[in-house]
Amino acid sequence: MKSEIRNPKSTIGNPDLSIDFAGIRLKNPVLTASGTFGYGEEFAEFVDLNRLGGVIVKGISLKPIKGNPPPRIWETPSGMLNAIGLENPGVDVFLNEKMPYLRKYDTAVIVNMFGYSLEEYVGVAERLDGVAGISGIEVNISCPNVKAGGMAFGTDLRATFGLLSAVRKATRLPLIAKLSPNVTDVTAFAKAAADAGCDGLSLINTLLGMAIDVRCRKPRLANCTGGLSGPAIRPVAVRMVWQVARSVSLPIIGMGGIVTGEDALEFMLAGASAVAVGTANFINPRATLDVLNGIEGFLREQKIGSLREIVGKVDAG
Amino acid sequence: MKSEIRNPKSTIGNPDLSIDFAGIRLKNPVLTASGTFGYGEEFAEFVDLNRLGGVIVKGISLKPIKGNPPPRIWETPSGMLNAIGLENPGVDVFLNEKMPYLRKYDTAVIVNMFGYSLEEYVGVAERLDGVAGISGIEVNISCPNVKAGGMAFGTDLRATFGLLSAVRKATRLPLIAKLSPNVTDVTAFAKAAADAGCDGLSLINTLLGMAIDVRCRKPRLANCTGGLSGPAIRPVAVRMVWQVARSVSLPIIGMGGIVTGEDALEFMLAGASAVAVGTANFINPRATLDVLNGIEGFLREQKIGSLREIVGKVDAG
Amino acid sequence: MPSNRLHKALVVSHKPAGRGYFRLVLKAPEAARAALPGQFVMLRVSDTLDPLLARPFGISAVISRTSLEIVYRVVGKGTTRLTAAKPGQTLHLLGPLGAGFPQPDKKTIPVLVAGGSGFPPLHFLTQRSGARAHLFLGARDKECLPPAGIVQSLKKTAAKVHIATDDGSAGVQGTSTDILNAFLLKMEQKAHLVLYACGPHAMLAAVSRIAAEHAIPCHVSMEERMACGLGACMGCSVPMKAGGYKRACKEGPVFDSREIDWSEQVFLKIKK
Amino acid sequence: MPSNRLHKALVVSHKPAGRGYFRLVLKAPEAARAALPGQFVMLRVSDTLDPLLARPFGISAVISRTSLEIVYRVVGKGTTRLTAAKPGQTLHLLGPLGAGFPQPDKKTIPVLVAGGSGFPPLHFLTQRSGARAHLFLGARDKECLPPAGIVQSLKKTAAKVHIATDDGSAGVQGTSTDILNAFLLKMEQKAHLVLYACGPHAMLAAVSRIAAEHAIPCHVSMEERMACGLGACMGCSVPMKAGGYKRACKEGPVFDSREIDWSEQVFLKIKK
Ligand SMILES: Cc1cc2nc3c(=O)[nH]c(=O)nc-3n(C[C@H](O)[C@H](O)[C@H](O)COP(=O)(O)OP(=O)(O)OC[C@H]3O[C@@H](n4cnc5c(N)ncnc54)[C@H](O)[C@@H]3O)c2cc1C
Ligand SMILES: Cc1cc2nc3c(=O)[nH]c(=O)nc-3n(C[C@H](O)[C@H](O)[C@H](O)COP(=O)(O)OP(=O)(O)OC[C@H]3O[C@@H](n4cnc5c(N)ncnc54)[C@H](O)[C@@H]3O)c2cc1C
Ligand SMILES: Cc1cc2nc3c(=O)[nH]c(=O)nc-3n(C[C@H](O)[C@H](O)[C@H](O)COP(=O)(O)O)c2cc1C
Ligand SMILES: Cc1cc2nc3c(=O)[nH]c(=O)nc-3n(C[C@H](O)[C@H](O)[C@H](O)COP(=O)(O)O)c2cc1C
Ligand code: FES
Ligand code: FES
Repeated sequence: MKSEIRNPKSTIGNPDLSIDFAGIRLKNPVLTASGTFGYGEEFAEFVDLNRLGGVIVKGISLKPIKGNPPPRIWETPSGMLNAIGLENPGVDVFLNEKMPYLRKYDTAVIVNMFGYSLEEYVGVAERLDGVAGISGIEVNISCPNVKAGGMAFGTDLRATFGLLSAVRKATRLPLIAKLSPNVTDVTAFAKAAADAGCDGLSLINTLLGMAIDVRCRKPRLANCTGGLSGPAIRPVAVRMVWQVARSVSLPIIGMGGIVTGEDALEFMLAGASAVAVGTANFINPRATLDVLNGIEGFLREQKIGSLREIVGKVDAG
Repeated sequence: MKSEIRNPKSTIGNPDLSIDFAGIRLKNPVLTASGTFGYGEEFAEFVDLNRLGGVIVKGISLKPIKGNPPPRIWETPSGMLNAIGLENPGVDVFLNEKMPYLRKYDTAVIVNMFGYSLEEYVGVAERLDGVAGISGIEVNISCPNVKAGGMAFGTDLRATFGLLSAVRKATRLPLIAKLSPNVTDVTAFAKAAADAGCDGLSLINTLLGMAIDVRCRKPRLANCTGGLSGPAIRPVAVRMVWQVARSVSLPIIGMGGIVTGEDALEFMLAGASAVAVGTANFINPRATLDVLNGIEGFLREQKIGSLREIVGKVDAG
Repeated sequence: MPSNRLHKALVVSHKPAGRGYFRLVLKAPEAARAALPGQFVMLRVSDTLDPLLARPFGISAVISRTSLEIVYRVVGKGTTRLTAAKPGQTLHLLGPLGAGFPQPDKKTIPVLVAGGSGFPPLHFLTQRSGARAHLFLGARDKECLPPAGIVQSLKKTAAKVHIATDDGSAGVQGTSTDILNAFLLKMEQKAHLVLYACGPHAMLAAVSRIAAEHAIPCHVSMEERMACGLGACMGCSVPMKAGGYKRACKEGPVFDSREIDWSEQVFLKIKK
Repeated sequence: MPSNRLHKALVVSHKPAGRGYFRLVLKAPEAARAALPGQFVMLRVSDTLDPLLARPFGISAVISRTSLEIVYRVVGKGTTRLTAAKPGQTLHLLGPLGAGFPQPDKKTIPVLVAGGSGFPPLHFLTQRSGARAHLFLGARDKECLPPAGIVQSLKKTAAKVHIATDDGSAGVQGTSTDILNAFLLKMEQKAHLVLYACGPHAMLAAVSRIAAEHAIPCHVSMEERMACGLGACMGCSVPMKAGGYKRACKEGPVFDSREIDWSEQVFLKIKK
């Protein structure tokens, strides 16, 4: 289902930021990018989670994952590399220990998940299905960090379609496919997700990168390569959102280097109905609210009453 | 042919930086990235061209190209977008007006070229073949700026192989394929270039990106999308050079965000035999010499006598 | 390879000049000696990789044998960062760059038209040959005019300064092109008039139209985004009537207004 | 949602401290009040996007009810940039963060071992409970020791400061672990000794081995690369003997040395 901006005839004075995203009610379009906001609790000291459109939690798998050996991160010009290795406590611990906390808040909870096999993906989806307080599932088919992991699915069209079709059967929750940017034609993967019955798309995940310590002659990350995120990748992310929005009718969560409200608006003009703030949370724990206030301030300044007047409205000539 | 570092037993005191790259004699591994150094003349006021390993000139086509309407550039975090549209005076003007100037210098001249059809590529290659003072040809199969241009070739394996095979037949000059980073598996394209008989590889070209002016609601570039270059993309470039160096035996010219000698050494440790300085020339006209001095200083500091001890020597565990 | 255009310029003084502008005085002897009205410099606003590119600024005056004056408006990331530069520190300066205004000859009566933040090169031009110059300044309102100090200095050097604001808060009500047109209509003897204009593209297009109507030669200074400032990146193209493009940093920033394809300029341009 | 850990800290004073270090005094009342030895702060060194991430620094002292002291070594991009911070300006400070050293009890005789730039947290610890503390400092040579001012201050507060340098240019010739070991061997009564160590991983591994040999409890403060400092990015992992990892920024930076899997630490680590 296409995203719908709620009650369009809101007063200019205070713009209506709420939307229906793929069947998920969001009070505003600002979400948290998976893996950059923990399970919400880590940031509750700085951000009233009730003010967020939603929280996309750190990626969850069927069994707990230990993650990669350190070093796991490295700073790059206007960005960072990470090879966390999808460390997470597993779906059971998540449901028993993290969800109860998140349920206390009036915000959408979107669970990012992954597996090392189609069966594991399906297994997690089944466990999440129908759990109170979960608004939707974001399927990470694209995490570039784990050799055995997402990459294989996210960069192979048939595997992507097969995986998402199977996950689709396993849950009635709104299903969002998170696409990999490390492909020749991202629109083909967006179409595959649509054909598989997904309700929405998230893009982009990190670009595969590498950095080397020239004195030690070793990679900066124990895993050799890692995912590049942050403002450095924003132009690539905006381009991919724009391409996908023009080729598929699914609503899009845009992400990749968003630091300010204007950054977020670039994604929305390119065609994203919602946005996720990632790496920016690390440099400013209140980044999500700054982005939200930036969007609201811009709508006021421009006398725009509803996001419907923004989403996909770039004039590409 | 694999790159060979010349007379390895040079004295530590002053390291030997000269190499044979794909049959081209380079007095040092520092080149200029196509399109960022004009035809050399623009920078001769700041850089003694005799000190450079070589000059890779702005892309040349069979007929003059007008280029894209402005605006053509936009700054991004630690990078820039460009959509120049391959503006150039054409191969005849290049040979008659630019080559005579470049011939005056004792530096390798590598001619970057492209076309809008296989025939045009071949046509340019034929015109360049055997011209005095030209050391090699760099084939741009990857420029993301022109819809009708390189992209089609550089992101399709069979088209890439067909194109490079045809160009190979048209010239005896050392042939360097410049690969596009906008692909799922860059090593497959590297292999195609090797199979087509290329002597070396250049990577990376720019990543396809986009930026939007949220107030005008228009792309920052008249062309909508453009090529992302600069330090922002370095981690992606180093990763691709590393992947290709491990999978193909052709020598590599590494480029993408090189600003300092250490940046260059990252590429060489990853497997590049030579490097090209691009966007950095814009922020510092002497960047090529800074990179050269940085490499030389590092070799001295580390008591390394020859580049052979560096190229591909990253310890990836 | 000694270059006389790449300098570590010493910040001699750097102060707010009013109306959102800063006045920056840089010590760069070779540049000061060589500078001509209409030429510009590329200034790196920081040594970090963000902002990455140098920023182009017109030379607003040569205030001593060794120092240049830049007057810039704080509009975004780079100029905001630049305001942090303290006297005593150095900035990487590349210049003087580009082709300046053709030197007015003895007989010439220069007619200068400045819009937005386009006045600095014209301020420099009045310094060099302003005695008989008529200068036209236009802005939305008083607060959008050049800094008071600059207007004063222009009034001192130029024969006359004509001011127009859309809301009439300063000078007459209207646009700089309105009063320019009125001024030219009143003139019988136009033989020695030469127009020099710098400002937003729309204004330059209007000025060049007026110039054509009155058959007066017109030189416009074009502000384009620039990466290298040296003619290498091809990023600063200005569309030509004859077809193709010329580089604002090399063949320009000053062009004969008749050369430029204003249609493309005005309608394809996307710039704040 | 009032947070008491995100502060705009005022730079009160900022001066070179010698031996490649700077001393930075920041006014951040809530942070100063809450700070405990072994805790750290994340400091943004600039508002630009390069360098992007905040930098972690241990709290070296609380010098008033309202101010913290940071002592940092200039080693790269971020610390170089930080040196430009001027008194009067503010820096984004997040903290105090992490779990500090367990408070020594009355009977405890703290034995502190500092290597490299690891002394600041131990300096803070001696401030709070150093009267009976023995402090061991080791370095390649004299110039690699902590700044003279810090060494003085340590000598004032601690019971004794033991110094070793590889080349003997200060203190005895050898490593901090050599003299630590000798010191412990001489001691009959080890019942109340507790080790507190901060420095390079290799040194911490050696110290924890010595602690094990002498059956002395040992708390080590781990310096890991950090992005968020809040336990969210999972970037600062320290491998545990029990398997898996703990976060230096949340469960740490101080750990019981017996918890840590030193094999992985020492052999997998890649850090300058
Ligand atoms: C030849 C020339 C002379 C100039 N002289 C002056 C002067 O004397 N005083 C003055 O105040 N301004 C002058 N400008 C405009 C000045 O360069 C811009 O205001 C400045 O680059 C804005 O940078 P920013 O990062 O603050 O703005 P941002 O909008 O953040 O800049 C983003 C990017 O767009 C470019 N850009 C933005 N506005 C302009 C513009 N108007 N022209 C060209 N590039 C732009 C920037 O260089 C940067 O690459 C001149 C421009 C040119 C080309
Ligand atoms: C808990 C903790 C407390 C610290 N306390 C102090 C202190 O009191 N005094 C002091 O001088 N230094 C301290 N450090 C080390 C300090 O954080 C680094 O020296 C600093 O981050 C280097 O930044 P840079 O940009 O100058 O160096 P660069 O090498 O350019 O930094 C590149 C990246 O690596 C990271 N990095 C580099 N060295 C280290 C390191 N040793 N530990 C963690 N990350 C590193 C940087 O944060 C940055 O992300 C501490 C580190 C941690 C984790
Ligand atoms: C430290 C870190 C951990 C991440 N973990 C995940 C994850 O578990 N699952 C996932 O789908 N994406 C993960 N991502 C990708 C982000 O969700 C986001 O797609 C990417 O970082 C781009 O956004 P940004 O530039 O704003 O960070 C992670 C990113 C970072 C930096
Ligand atoms: C303004 C500009 C023009 C370019 N023109 C060409 C070109 O004509 N042919 C080509 O193969 N690459 C071209 N490139 C790509 C560069 O040669 C280089 O591959 C890329 O910019 C990455 O290197 P960098 O980050 O150091 O700039 C151009 C890049 C820029 C920024
Ligand atoms: S700015 Fe590079 S060619 Fe003009
Ligand atoms: S620094 Fe992010 S979890 Fe520790």
